[in-house]
Amino acid sequence: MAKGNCPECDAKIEIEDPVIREVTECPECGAELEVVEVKGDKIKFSVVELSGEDWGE
Amino acid sequence: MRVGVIGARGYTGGELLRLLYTHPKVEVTYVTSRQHAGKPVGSVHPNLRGLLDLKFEEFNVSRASEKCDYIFMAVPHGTSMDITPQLLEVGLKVIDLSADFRLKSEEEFKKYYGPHKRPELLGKAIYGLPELHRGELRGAQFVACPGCMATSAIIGAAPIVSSFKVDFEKIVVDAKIGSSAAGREADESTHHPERTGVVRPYKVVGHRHTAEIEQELSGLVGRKVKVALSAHAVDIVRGILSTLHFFLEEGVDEKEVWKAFRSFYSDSPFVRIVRQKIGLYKLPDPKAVIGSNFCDIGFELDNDNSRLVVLSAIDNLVKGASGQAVQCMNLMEGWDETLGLNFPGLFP
Amino acid sequence: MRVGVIGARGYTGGELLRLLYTHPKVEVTYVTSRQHAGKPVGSVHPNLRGLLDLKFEEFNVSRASEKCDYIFMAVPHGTSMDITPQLLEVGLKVIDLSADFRLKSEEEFKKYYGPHKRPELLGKAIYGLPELHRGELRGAQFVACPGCMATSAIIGAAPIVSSFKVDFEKIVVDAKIGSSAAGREADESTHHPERTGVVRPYKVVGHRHTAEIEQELSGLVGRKVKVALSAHAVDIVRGILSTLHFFLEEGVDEKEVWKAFRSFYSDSPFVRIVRQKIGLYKLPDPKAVIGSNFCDIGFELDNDNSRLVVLSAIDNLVKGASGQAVQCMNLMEGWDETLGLNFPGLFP
Repeated sequence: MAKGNCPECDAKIEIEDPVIREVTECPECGAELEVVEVKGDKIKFSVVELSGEDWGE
Repeated sequence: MRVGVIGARGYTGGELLRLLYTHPKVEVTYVTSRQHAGKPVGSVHPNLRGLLDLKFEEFNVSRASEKCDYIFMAVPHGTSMDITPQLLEVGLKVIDLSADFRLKSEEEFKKYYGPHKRPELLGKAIYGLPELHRGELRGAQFVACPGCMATSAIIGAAPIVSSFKVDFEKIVVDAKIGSSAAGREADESTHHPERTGVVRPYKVVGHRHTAEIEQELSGLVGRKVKVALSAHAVDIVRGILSTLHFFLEEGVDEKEVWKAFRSFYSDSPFVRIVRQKIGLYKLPDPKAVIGSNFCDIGFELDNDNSRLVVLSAIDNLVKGASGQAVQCMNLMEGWDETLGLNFPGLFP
Repeated sequence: MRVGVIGARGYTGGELLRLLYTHPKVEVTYVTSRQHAGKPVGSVHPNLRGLLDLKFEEFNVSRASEKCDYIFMAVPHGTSMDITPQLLEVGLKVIDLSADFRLKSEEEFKKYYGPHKRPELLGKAIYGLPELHRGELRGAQFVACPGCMATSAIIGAAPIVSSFKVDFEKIVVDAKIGSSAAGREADESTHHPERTGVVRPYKVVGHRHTAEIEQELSGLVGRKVKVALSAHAVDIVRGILSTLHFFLEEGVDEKEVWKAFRSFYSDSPFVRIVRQKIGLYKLPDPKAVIGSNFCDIGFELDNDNSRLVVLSAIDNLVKGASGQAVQCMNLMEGWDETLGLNFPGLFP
């Protein structure tokens, strides 16, 4: 089980045998994250930019 | 006098038609909507059925110039900047309800709305808030009407920032807004089971109207006034209540606040000061102004926190948009400011 | 374990009965209401019909002591101070939902509620906010539950005032509240045509809950924390959203705020941090917690104004009153804090 932190809210995220470019969602803030680096059991994520939904703008 | 409404499909467009229909000095001669071209106005605005026998048309500059003296732009931001310049060029008077020409600074515009296609026109329009720009509106040719939340916040704040020493860096504006302010486009967030019963903080920082509120208040006071704005959607259709929190840097008593409000708005027929000792509606509440062009303002002094709380209530579609546009037209033509607008709201 | 509810006619009384009915370790043995003595509980609380075959009785200390181990006081302020001391004297455990014993300072009490009849008992009750006083609640005998608005404001503010340098003199709390918070007494202001569709600023300064919010936050931080509170009635029945505006005196980034919230509430099962990138309910909204004991908290950073906005949403009858009271009982008995409370709200 590899671990990393969400770049947006610093939540701890665990993924079983992560794959580069795999996309997951942060369980706490819902940010869409992409696995960009895996070193041993350490994962590095980057945020997949979403088109900002602006309800009722 | 002949008037046209461009982009009349939306709620502000429909509200303009409602108000113009009963205006003694104008006739609506031209109404456009890309989506509903060829259809009668009443099919889109049911309250106008059988009253306004006009059909929507596709927009065309020469038709507009041939059929109208005045044009109200009720199109979304970004569209107006394409059309309005063409109308001005053919000598039409334009009252723009979009945000495209409200701001004087191109940079501020870019920050909130993205790049402007016709930056050279910024600052050319008069900011259509009669309570602050009555003189300049007389005889004006091009007016940009304020945003709905900006209208209620500015009217509430103007007398205070120009009369009292407050912390100009820490003015909180906490706004509660009805669903009609989000416009006619339906999406997941306006789905009835999702929209009913919410107290939904939808734009808690960086709300677009911050720019025009700061522009107008800073202009009034002659120094930078910052506004910390937060907007919430609440379970009403029409109506905005802005709650403004000022931190006082000098002792102020109630009479002085009354005086500041009264003198600032002595010649503003649509601003009512509401601060009653008895009754249910002691302080401003949108429910008391729905359907009218009134802006009710009131206040309370909080000595424990040397805080002054101002309340400002409007109907976002009337004083916050279409009613204010008609009010501007009256001033541009030199007519009585209240012409066609002097009616009470619906209550309860 | 046998429990009684004194003054069970009101909405908080009814909500207590609803929650206690499904609580695995308690049995409701005694329910009083002066007005409805002799009537079955279901005649006053229709949701309980056929479920709780109990009749209201007149209050009587010996009956209470004979039939119960725990008593929930759901009587108005001012009444509890007459009855609660008698219950304590006969060795009953009391959870008081009124304001009578929340404040430690007699002077503060007098300022907001008038003179206290039993001032010597002030400070004897544990302030029933588990998120701040979990340890003290274990094994406690006398608990005073917080006000509904105080609950949502304190839970929102606690991690911020204890983690960051903010202007402690200028904290604005702008609350939006449902009609059930005003209680069961009908009057002109709660008449449906008058209460529907309002955004009514009803207590804009000097709201009673200011005292307990300041008491708890100042106690937490070890210096005077002032709170500038304003309350508005909005068109929902259950629910409170508190919007807290803090002016930062040091740079703060989003991760630090997340961290402050997480660490402060790491052992608080009923506090959820809500700050989503996607979806309709990105930030706390009472609609997402109605009927549950959750308090959703979220935030946004406003760098332009060095402001931190915190949102805190609860159901005023559950986490803001009866649910919190049951949560306190669980802790007093050393049970799992979520016992009988671990259910989701109703949605939509």
